Amino acid sequence: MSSLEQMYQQVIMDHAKSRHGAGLVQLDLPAVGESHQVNTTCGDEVTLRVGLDGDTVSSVRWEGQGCSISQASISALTELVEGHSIEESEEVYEAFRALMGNRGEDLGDDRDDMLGDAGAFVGVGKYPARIKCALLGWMALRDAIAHAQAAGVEGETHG
Amino acid sequence: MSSLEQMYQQVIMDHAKSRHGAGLVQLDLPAVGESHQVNTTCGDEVTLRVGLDGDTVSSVRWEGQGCSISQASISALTELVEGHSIEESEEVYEAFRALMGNRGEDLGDDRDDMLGDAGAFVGVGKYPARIKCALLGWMALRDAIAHAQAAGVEGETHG
Amino acid sequence: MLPDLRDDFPLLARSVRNGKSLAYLDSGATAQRPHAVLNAMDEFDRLHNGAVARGAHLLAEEATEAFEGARGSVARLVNAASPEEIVWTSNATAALNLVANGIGNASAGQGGAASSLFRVGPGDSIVVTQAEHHANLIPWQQLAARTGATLRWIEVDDLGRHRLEQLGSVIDETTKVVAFTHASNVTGVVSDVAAFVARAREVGALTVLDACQSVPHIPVDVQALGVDFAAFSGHKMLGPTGIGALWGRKSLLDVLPPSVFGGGAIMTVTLEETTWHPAPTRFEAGTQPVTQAVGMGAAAEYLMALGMEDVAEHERRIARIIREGVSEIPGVRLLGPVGDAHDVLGIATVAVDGVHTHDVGQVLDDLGVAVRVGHHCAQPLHKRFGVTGSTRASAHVYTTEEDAERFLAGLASVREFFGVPA
Amino acid sequence: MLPDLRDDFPLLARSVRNGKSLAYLDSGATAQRPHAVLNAMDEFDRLHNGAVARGAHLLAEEATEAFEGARGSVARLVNAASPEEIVWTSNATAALNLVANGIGNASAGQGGAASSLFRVGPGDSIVVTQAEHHANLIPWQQLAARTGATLRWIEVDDLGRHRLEQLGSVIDETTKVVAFTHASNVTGVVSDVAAFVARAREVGALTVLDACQSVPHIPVDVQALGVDFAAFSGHKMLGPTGIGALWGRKSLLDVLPPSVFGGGAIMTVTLEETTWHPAPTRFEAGTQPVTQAVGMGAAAEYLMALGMEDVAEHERRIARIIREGVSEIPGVRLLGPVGDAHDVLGIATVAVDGVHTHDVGQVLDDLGVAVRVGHHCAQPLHKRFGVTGSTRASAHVYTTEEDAERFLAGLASVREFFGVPA
Ligand SMILES: Cc1ncc(COP(=O)(O)O)c(C=O)c1O
Ligand SMILES: Cc1ncc(COP(=O)(O)O)c(C=O)c1O
Repeated sequence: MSSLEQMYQQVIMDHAKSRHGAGLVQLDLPAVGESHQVNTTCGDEVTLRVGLDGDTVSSVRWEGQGCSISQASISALTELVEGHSIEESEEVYEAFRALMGNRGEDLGDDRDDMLGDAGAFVGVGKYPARIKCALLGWMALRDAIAHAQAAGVEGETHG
Repeated sequence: MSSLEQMYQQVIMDHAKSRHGAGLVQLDLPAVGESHQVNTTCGDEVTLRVGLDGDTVSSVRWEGQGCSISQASISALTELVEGHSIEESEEVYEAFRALMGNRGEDLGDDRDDMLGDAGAFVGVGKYPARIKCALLGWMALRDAIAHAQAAGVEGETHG
Repeated sequence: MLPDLRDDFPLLARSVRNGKSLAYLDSGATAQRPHAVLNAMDEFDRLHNGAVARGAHLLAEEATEAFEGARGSVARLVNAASPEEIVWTSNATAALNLVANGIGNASAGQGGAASSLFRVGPGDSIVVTQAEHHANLIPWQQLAARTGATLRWIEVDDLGRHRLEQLGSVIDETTKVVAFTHASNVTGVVSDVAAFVARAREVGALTVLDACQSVPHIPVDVQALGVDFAAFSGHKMLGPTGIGALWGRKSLLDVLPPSVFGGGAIMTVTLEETTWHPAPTRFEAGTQPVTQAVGMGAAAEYLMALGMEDVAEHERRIARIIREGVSEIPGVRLLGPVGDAHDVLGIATVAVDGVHTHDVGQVLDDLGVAVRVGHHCAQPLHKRFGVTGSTRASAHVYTTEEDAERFLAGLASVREFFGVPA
Repeated sequence: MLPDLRDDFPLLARSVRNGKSLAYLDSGATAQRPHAVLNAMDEFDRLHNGAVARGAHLLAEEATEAFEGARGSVARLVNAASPEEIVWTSNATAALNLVANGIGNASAGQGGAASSLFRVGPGDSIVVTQAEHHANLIPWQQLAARTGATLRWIEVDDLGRHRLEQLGSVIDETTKVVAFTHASNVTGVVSDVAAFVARAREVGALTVLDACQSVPHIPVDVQALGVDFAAFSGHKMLGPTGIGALWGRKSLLDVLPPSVFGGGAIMTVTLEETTWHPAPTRFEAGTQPVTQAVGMGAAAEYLMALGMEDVAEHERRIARIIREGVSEIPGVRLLGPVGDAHDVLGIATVAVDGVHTHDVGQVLDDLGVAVRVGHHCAQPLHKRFGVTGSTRASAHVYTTEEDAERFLAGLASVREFFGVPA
């Protein structure tokens, strides 16, 4: 498998097409947060909305334009974190960051399992310029969660 | 004779000390012009006043501070041009410029005679950074003559 | 015709991904440097480095001579009236900002009456074009914002050519500055400079030319062009990074207020007050990019030895191959004039249907073909073409037909790789 | 203690006038470059040159890595909190202007509320010192002129030390910026940074340090110093020309408006409007001095490998020899503290009774001793000392005792050469 094929694994190609969570619908959940992120190298962008139910990331919806890596990565993360706790999503994020920094190698421990489909992005780590693409959605997710949490707290106080 | 000794010939050392024309007195002549020049590399400056009588440079007086090359050069030019026509002073200037551009060699024609004491500055031509020093007074002289001529014309018109 | 010059450029001998030889088609972003340039800089640093125009010693003298000699070389390349019309800057962007910020300072009263010809303010307009690189857009946008002047622009047609019929209406008596590119870094289209200059002169506006993509590739004679200022970079003309140049008419440069202040640029300084040198010194505050000037001078000499007519002819030939080739690849759209256009440089920029430019670039990179992806710092033009990004192949003196063929072959394989239906 | 490093510096092997070996004592103006720096740049140009942060290809990737790696090296040299606190500029002058012009733009309303902490205007004051290089004086003078603020200054005493008792009165509640040098390029006196910072903090003023003469010669820890900004140059710290750096606190850099506009520095651009990146990118418009960054990074690594404590110790030793030596030569006056002062760098600047500095320099040059003559871009300080020019010997890591002795011997011969009575 060439580096290029390692980068564009079938899993990634599939995610780039099916795009889980694509479509910015209204979320009717206790705490909703949104984030808009731009990859300034290329102008790619994503708007991502997250709905929390207590500590659970109940729903992720997004709209974006970008390369197959960025689109597939958002799709994969949507699948990974929906229905899981904020803490778990944070762990997956940390594992994904570690993978990106690993220069094309699997992490070689149980984090590889935790990453599920996102593990297929391993090949991106060989291309520093593309790591930003793979992380764009994650930036949006974490920022949106922070906003949702802030909104939730405010909701409680004022609600 | 080393390059350094060629540059600082006795004639130059003498001019640097005796400084012909030094002292900015009032000039009672039909057309008087003044110029202030600064060598910005070092901050050296000269204020030079010239008095014309028709086409004759009757009097040159100046005040300045600077290195031995600049001071000696002003002194030598004062001696050279006083009592001569503007046209002659312009010819001497052209010869002096040529000498400065000659990389340490005499001009090898009758301009060397025309230059008189100013021919002693031949060694300066080897040191591009010092050519400005030797030319400072000449810049002031030509500028002052231009001012004097303008003042003279004005004097005629309005007088 | 140019000989094969690859051996002059050490970097082109290296191999890239998968041991592939390098097809370098990113010269529009930054060019490679010939031995002649690298050696000139190295020799300067190893033998002649000293403080320019300051020390009293031999090295300072030699450094000054090399530095000013380089200015002369660059002046000759663009046919400036004298070397004093060349101001060293850190890149073309800085050169354009030097003019815009100088005008800004003049507008705020600096430079007094002598600089009043540069004043702009409310009621005045500044004109740019839709084809501009951000470097020749944002400084004017900001100048307009700062002075209260209005920014206007000349649009381009579907092929990226300026709509010259707008010159008469967009440029009017209120116009003080017309800033436009000599050649687009996206489409490669060469502007009709004469038309711009003629209209600008009618209304008494200053003209500022972004010559970043022209000086390295075609003969440029600033006097014949009739503009007032022109900016270009060292690194795109086979010279080093860290240097650029502004050419300007001496009479204008001498009264344009500086906007970067420091040592060397001033006549006298007290704690209260400062007086400036004439150009170019007034703009060259602080220690200058001396080694880089030497490199840029060597690059100018290298290009002049090749002959700019031959350089242009060579690159036009490469462009023809690429432009004709891409038009035969299904699902690939060329931005700008298609086929063998006479007014286009050695640049071909494409959008691939259904494949993002990053992904296109990645496939080409894997094949050893280096191109540029993104918006190439020309977002308004991309918006005009209805795309967010594109993939650009750009040629230089060392570009071969083989490079062009490899680009075309790679491009042809992209859509299949990503499974886009034909 | 430093080993003899002359062999690391190719230029020092050349001979100068009359076949004499070179005693290079003009490092305060510009330093020589070691093989490590020259090779790093040459290797970059020959193997890794590409467009930084732009291309999608291997070279672009390698170039970006080298460029950002260099930023990390420079950050470590001055102990910045992170590499993002280092902004590349073209020299120290540009770095200081970046701050002053940014403040000017903030004062004109740019950057909105986020940048309001930078606003200065009528009724405010900006404080500099009498010891400043023009690069850290004129930008503030011009900023004051532009904004209506008042420029004030701290004087120096007869030995060139700041009159710290003035801090309390000159810096007051109106003071928005205090810009001062870390070390004088004339006297070599190191400023009492802590005293300046303490007073500036009391009144809530920003501090801007001209670290041009300190970073190359003594340990500098920007966090420990407590200033807000610090500027320095590549070419004085054994790196190349064409590059400098501004260090600034990230929180401040992120809201300081840029003053040079172009590609790479912006988030989005329409013809009407532009939004900026965070630092350092917002300040790095256009193609950056990439090769030069690599060189400056290599210089930082070279200095760190030597150890800045040892560098400082070495240069202090040379300074001691020169400073004590000159005080024994009749008719020679040392500008600044005489003898073995603890707060003085490897710089000795003298005025020779009855002989102009140009003439002094010429005699030394003839002996192979390279020094700087003139006012060293510090006219106010020269005025304070009552001289128009002076002759400066300045040391660096490669300076030897022999260099110092040759300077002293030459200096001792000057007055006799010009026939000045003893
Ligand atoms: C104290 C000081 N500040 C600023 C500068 C300006 O540095 P540069 O010329 O590299 O911009 C210098 C050097 O000339 C200096 O010595
Ligand atoms: C048309 C055009 N103008 C300006 C620039 C800016 O040049 P630099 O990045 O060298 O400042 C570029 C290059 O990116 C360009 O292509």
